[in-house]
Amino acid sequence: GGGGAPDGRLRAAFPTGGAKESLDPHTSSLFVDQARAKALFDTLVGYADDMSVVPRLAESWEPDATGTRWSIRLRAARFHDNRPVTAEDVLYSYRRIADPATSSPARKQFLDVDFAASRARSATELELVLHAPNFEFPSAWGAPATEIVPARTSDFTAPVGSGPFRFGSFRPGQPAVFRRFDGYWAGAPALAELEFVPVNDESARVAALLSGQVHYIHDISANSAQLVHGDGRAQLLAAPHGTMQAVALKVDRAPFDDPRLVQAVLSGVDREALVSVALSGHGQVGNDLFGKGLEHYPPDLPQRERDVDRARSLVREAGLEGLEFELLTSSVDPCFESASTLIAQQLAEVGLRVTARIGPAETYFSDIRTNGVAALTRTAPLPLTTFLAERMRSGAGTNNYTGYRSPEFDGLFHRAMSTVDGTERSRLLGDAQRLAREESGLLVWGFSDWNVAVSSAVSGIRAAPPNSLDWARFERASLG
Amino acid sequence: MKRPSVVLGSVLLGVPVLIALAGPLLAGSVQSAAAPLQPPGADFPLGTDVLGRDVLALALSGGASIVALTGASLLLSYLVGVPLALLVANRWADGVLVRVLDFLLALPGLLVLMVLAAAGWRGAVTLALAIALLQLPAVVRLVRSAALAPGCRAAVEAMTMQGEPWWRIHLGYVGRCALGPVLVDAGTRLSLVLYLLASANFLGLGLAPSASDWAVLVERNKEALFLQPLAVLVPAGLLVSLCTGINLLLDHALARRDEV
Amino acid sequence: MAALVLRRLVVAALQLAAVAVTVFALTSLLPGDTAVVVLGEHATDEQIAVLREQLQLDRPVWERFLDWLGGAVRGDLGTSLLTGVPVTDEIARGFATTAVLALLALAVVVPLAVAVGVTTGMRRGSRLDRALNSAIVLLNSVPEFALALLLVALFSVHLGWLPATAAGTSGWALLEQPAVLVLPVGVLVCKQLCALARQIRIGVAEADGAEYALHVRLHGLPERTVLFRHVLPNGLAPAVQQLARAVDGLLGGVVVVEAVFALPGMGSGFINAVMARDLPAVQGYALVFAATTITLNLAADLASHRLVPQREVVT
Amino acid sequence: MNAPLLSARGLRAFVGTRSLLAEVDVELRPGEVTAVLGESGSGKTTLGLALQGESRRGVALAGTVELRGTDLIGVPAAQRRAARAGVIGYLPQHPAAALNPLRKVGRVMAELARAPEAIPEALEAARFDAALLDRYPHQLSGGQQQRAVLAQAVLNRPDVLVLDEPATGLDAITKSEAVEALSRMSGRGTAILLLTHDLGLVRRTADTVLVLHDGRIVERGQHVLTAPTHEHTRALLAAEPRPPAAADTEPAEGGLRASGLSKVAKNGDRLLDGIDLAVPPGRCVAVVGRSGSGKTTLARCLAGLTRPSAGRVLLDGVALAADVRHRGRRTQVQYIHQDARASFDEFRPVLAQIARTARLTRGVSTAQARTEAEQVLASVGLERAQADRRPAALSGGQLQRAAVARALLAEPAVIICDEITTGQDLIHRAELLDLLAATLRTTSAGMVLISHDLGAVAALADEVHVLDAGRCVEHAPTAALLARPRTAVARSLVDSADLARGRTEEPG
Ligand SMILES: Nc1ncnc2c1ncn2[C@@H]1O[C@H](COP(=O)(O)OP(=O)(O)OP(=O)(O)O)[C@@H](O)[C@H]1O
Ligand SMILES: Nc1ncnc2c1ncn2[C@@H]1O[C@H](COP(=O)(O)OP(=O)(O)OP(=O)(O)O)[C@@H](O)[C@H]1O
Ligand SMILES: [Mg+2]
Ligand SMILES: [Mg+2]
Repeated sequence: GGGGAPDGRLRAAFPTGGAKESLDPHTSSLFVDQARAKALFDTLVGYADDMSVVPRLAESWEPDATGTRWSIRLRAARFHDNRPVTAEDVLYSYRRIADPATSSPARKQFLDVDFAASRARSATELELVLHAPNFEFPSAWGAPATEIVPARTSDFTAPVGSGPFRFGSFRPGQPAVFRRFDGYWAGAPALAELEFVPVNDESARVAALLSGQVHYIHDISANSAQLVHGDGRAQLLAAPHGTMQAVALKVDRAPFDDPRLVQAVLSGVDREALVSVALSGHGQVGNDLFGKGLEHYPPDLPQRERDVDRARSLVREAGLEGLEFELLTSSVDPCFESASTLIAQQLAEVGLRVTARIGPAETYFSDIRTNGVAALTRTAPLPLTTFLAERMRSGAGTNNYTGYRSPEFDGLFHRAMSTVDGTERSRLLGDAQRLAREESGLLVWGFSDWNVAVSSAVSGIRAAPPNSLDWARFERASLG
Repeated sequence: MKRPSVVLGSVLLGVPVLIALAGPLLAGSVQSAAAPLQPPGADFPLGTDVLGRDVLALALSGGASIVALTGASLLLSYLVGVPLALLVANRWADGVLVRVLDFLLALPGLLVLMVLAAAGWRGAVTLALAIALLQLPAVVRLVRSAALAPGCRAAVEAMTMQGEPWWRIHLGYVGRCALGPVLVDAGTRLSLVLYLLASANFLGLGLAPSASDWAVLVERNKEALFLQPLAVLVPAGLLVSLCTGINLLLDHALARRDEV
Repeated sequence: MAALVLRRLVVAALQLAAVAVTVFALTSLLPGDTAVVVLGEHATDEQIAVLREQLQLDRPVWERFLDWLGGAVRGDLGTSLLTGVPVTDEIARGFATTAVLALLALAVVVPLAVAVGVTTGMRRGSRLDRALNSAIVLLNSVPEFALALLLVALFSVHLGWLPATAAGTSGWALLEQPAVLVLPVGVLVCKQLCALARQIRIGVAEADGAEYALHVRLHGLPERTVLFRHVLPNGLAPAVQQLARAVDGLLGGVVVVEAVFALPGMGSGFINAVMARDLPAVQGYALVFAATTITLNLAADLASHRLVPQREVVT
Repeated sequence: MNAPLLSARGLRAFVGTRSLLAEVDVELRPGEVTAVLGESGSGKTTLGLALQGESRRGVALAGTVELRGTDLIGVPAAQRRAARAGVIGYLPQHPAAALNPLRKVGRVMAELARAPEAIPEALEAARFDAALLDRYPHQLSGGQQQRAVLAQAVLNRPDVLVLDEPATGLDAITKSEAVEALSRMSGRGTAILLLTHDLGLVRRTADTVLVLHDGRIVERGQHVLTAPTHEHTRALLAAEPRPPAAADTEPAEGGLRASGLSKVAKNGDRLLDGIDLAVPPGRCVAVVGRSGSGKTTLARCLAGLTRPSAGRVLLDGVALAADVRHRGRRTQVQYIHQDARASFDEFRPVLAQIARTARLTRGVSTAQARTEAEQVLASVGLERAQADRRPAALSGGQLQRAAVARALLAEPAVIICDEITTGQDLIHRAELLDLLAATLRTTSAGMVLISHDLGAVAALADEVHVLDAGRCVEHAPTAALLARPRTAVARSLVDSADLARGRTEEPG
């Protein structure tokens, strides 16, 4: 096998998108893109494990009283070509992201920004102006694909960033090699080199790790995690509160427009069993709300337990005994198919006849927006407010998989976002979530652990949920 | 010829067939009732699979459908393909049909299956038909090539002059001459079709992915190969045994035919 | 002769055209489009609409097909919707990997199949025959992924003799790291061996009983010559067709092996293109596959006819 | 007398309990030509094979065959073949089967030759044209195939030569040349075993003669031809074709008519060149010519088995399709293949195959068809028990007769016989010719008789066409042609034929 890395090069295996990759951080959509962007670039803020923001390039920030005008002060940092990171660079980057032509996944975070009114006050100070009050705006600066690039950059074949590693070599679909950037503002990384190796198949990644070909493997299933766990040559890094696993019941159409049926399903599902089987126990039970463990998650919610009798009587009440419906599923997530099978089996005991229907993985999330009445879905950690804004609000459009529309919820959410006081904001968000929990049709049955694995030769990497600052941070890693 | 190959073949074929036929009567519940991927123990003699189902019960109940479906697709492709090849082989050798089949061969099968799944034709019958159709060109080409030399024999001429209908000459005599390669092909195509059927399940075609079919089980438990090997190896072993047994018996039958 | 070749070329062109139309139609029948796939899980309708317009996906299918066809006739297969790279470049990339695998596998499997086929065919019913036959049938019916994973587990993870994956190496560069290729080629050989060897076996067994074989043996011709010049060629027509299928399969990309060993070849390239509804790329791959298939079929037909010279009398 | 090269003692061959050879003792001595005579089915081919330690599938051997100190029967196949390789040369009765269809004959010859110089010598001895070396077997005529295999047999100057019906495919001229070559070889010390029906050949070459009857040697010695003692031998030597049926009736209208038939082979050779031929009902037209002159090609064109490059074939004034498969009634023109064995389905019993004709042409029941087939088979001297076997278990002559029976059963308008007497002893030959003559008389069938056997031609044919290199060089009534051949080819054919001498010469 490959053995250690005498040259101090850490090799990290990621699934990649083949030839469609680029190093443009603003269009990155896959985890490997994010990881590479993280190595080459930096963002204004990062997310802690609970998705609260922590300063990065932004040293400090403050809103005005209306929550529409934000002043940001940058820290002293340099790009790889030794130019300082300035307010102009930040404005350029955000404009570029908001430009529809860039087609950036982060564009929606900046839709409310009034770029005409925003400006750089000095090299290290800038002011961003919003059309509407938003006291959670800093979350936007840490979202994926919001990296700061030098102003006027449009070619990313050999990009220059301010991240811990500088560009070495890269071709789409092939390995990327980056080198240590000694001028990194947070201190130069320990590694001399970092290589991203494309390995799409999960079992191949595990084999590559165990045989010593690579040092870090991204994203492995619960079963592989178990395998790695039992092997002395590698170490499993499992971050709890990883990915939300849920069933979206479409409440805007029959039969789930009947709240009794929604309640029946919520009561009829055995979340414990799902976690122990579909996730092989590598996860936590959900409580029909996104964001367990994140900032603004309502405290002291009673856990929803399975109640077959209640479910059955609700079904009977609604006159829907023996109702047949299809539960859409696919192989997008390794646990989907087991989960759908189990849910079908559990709901059969409630008197509902559910058939799992496999859909094509590649278009799955767009298919379930419009098709069917019930579908499995999942969401990686992101700030709770982002989730509520994008998935629950009436205006959220297509990402609202359950078709939930509630003026009451919208009002609570809007009030929360315009509230200066953090505690009050949290309370309002909590109310909104309690409401959504009953009505939105989202059945969150669990949270799967987020598994990566590293070779035992690697130190300095800790388990962290995806999208968080510490996930895929190689600058602190070293090869022992 | 040499009894050992018959004995070995019969045992290898007999075990899976017996299980396929009688298994469903003996099998317990195939619902997921326990933790997934448990090693063999008192409750579950062969452990559980990724869905927490009893591997023993699954193995017992999962033979019939896959064997039937595979048998149906294979039979269909040979029932159509062999006559087609024999009747076409020496008539319009470069004819339209062969070109059409070549076109079919050149179509990516995966795409066809995906479109079927997307269009909602997901039933077992559709699947068997589709797979038979996808096998057809290869079967026809093989049979055709095996029939080339026998088709030129003086015996064929003599039968023609006797007034024997041409289809009878080709199906009967030429077909018999080409039987060896055809049976050998069928024997190896068997495993191809088995796994093709299984992977079609995961495109949403044919059997449900939660079905207890052997081939589906193998695919389903892929990732557990090292955690609970039995969940893969038991169904795979039954399939391997089935294929090996059939091939050995075919060999024996062919050798017997040549001896007489 | 020239007329025959010309005719076959015209027919081949028609077949390719038919494949192109059908594949285009089939791909367009699949739900979703590139815009949806590229933007993924969190896309908004607006983003999708923008991208659709950029990729010209809002134009009618037949219009796009005619465009594509116009280019294809001039030898321009268009650019991939997904990557913006010319389709030819993209295919060329995967082709190198696939070619290395296929050629190596063939270089092993053909002589091996001949050896096994001849050995077993000449000793039909013997213990050796039984053992070898059971072994190759067994290798053939073991699920490919299981075979690959078990080999990796044994030789890479457990013994550490061979690399588990190509880990980023691809294309012709693979030849500089032969160790990487041992396991994938091994799996391919195991899967292809059975059909080929068994066709050779039955051909040999049937030709071995023929009078001309006895005749040259009576003359004391060395057994090797009898085998390779007299017996083997006579049962070979079906094996040649089988070989064509094997080559076709290998050049069409071997999805499982490519996945398990992280070798980005034509198989995964095509699947990615289909998954992404990347019509130009799908078309490009389908055309290359179809051209391969048609060429191989032609070659196999010519070889088959060469193996049955007495056919000229019949026509 | 010198020591035998090969000696067989108590040689037996049997199938199950049926005996094909019983207690045969044979010794082959250097320089001596031993001829084995015997009626068709008497076991000659079986003996020829057994003397090499070989046997057909299903046939078991017992006894000893000693060749240079090795018992060919007692040892394993590989050892046996090593012992006899290059020592015994063998010409099988059906040479076509001994030629690999995929290999050009010259290539195989080169492989078999121990020394390259041996090839021209062998070609010369077998009268095989070196220009044909570059051909595949199917591109050779029946006689050429036979000579190709003969050339292989004599290639390495074997000590022992076993020749099974070596003269069947040869025209009279070639045959006389071959006789000389054989004599030369035996003069050099080769021991030759001739298995044949051809009395002329035996007379001219044999030093000693064995007579085989039902697998037993009933008589042996130098006297056999001149003073046979066994009654079977006498019967065998005496049988005679009847004198030709006088063609007194005027030829009827209609019948088969071919005009301007030409055939150009794929390689550009002209095999037939503008042949015209008329076969009125009830008449027999013979086609003679040297081996390779195009007789079979002509017959196949008539039968619709080979597509002529030009010309057409009419039956009763109606044009027949060039391809028999497109002809309205395919049974109208029956062609009996030169290689009778190849024309049978190897998997089915001969009787069943023959019965199909009746079933297909006349739609009779299967049982009725069998009965009819048995009757016709009986008329050519085949018993039901024999005909119920697969072709491989019948002798060459038996199959030839079965093929004739199959054609007759179709009650065709025209019957084309391609060398149907080559495998027959005199008794069966006479029987066969009688049957055909009767057919001509009693039905209105026309007949094309292709034969090197001018005796048969004389017995049956009304007129004769002489082919040479694909052209018809002479065309005359039989008697006229045999008496006064006009062209050189015809003359040499008639002259070389031991028409008068070979067949009718009285013993003594
Ligand atoms: N397919 C072919 N291609 C080229 N030449 C051929 C082919 N078939 C036959 N010939 C040649 O045509 C000539 C006539 O062959 P044909 O079989 O008609 O002869 P024949 O008169 O029947 O001879 P025989 O008495 O030996 O049977 C021969 O010289 C033969 O070599
Ligand atoms: N496998 C077999 N089973 C039964 N009978 C057989 C078998 N093989 C040959 N015979 C019979 O043995 C007898 C001798 O056959 P053989 O071929 O030796 O005759 P032959 O003397 O060469 O005749 P011909 O002159 O017609 O060639 C024939 O009657 C034949 O039918
Ligand atoms: Mg004989
Ligand atoms: Mg001839």
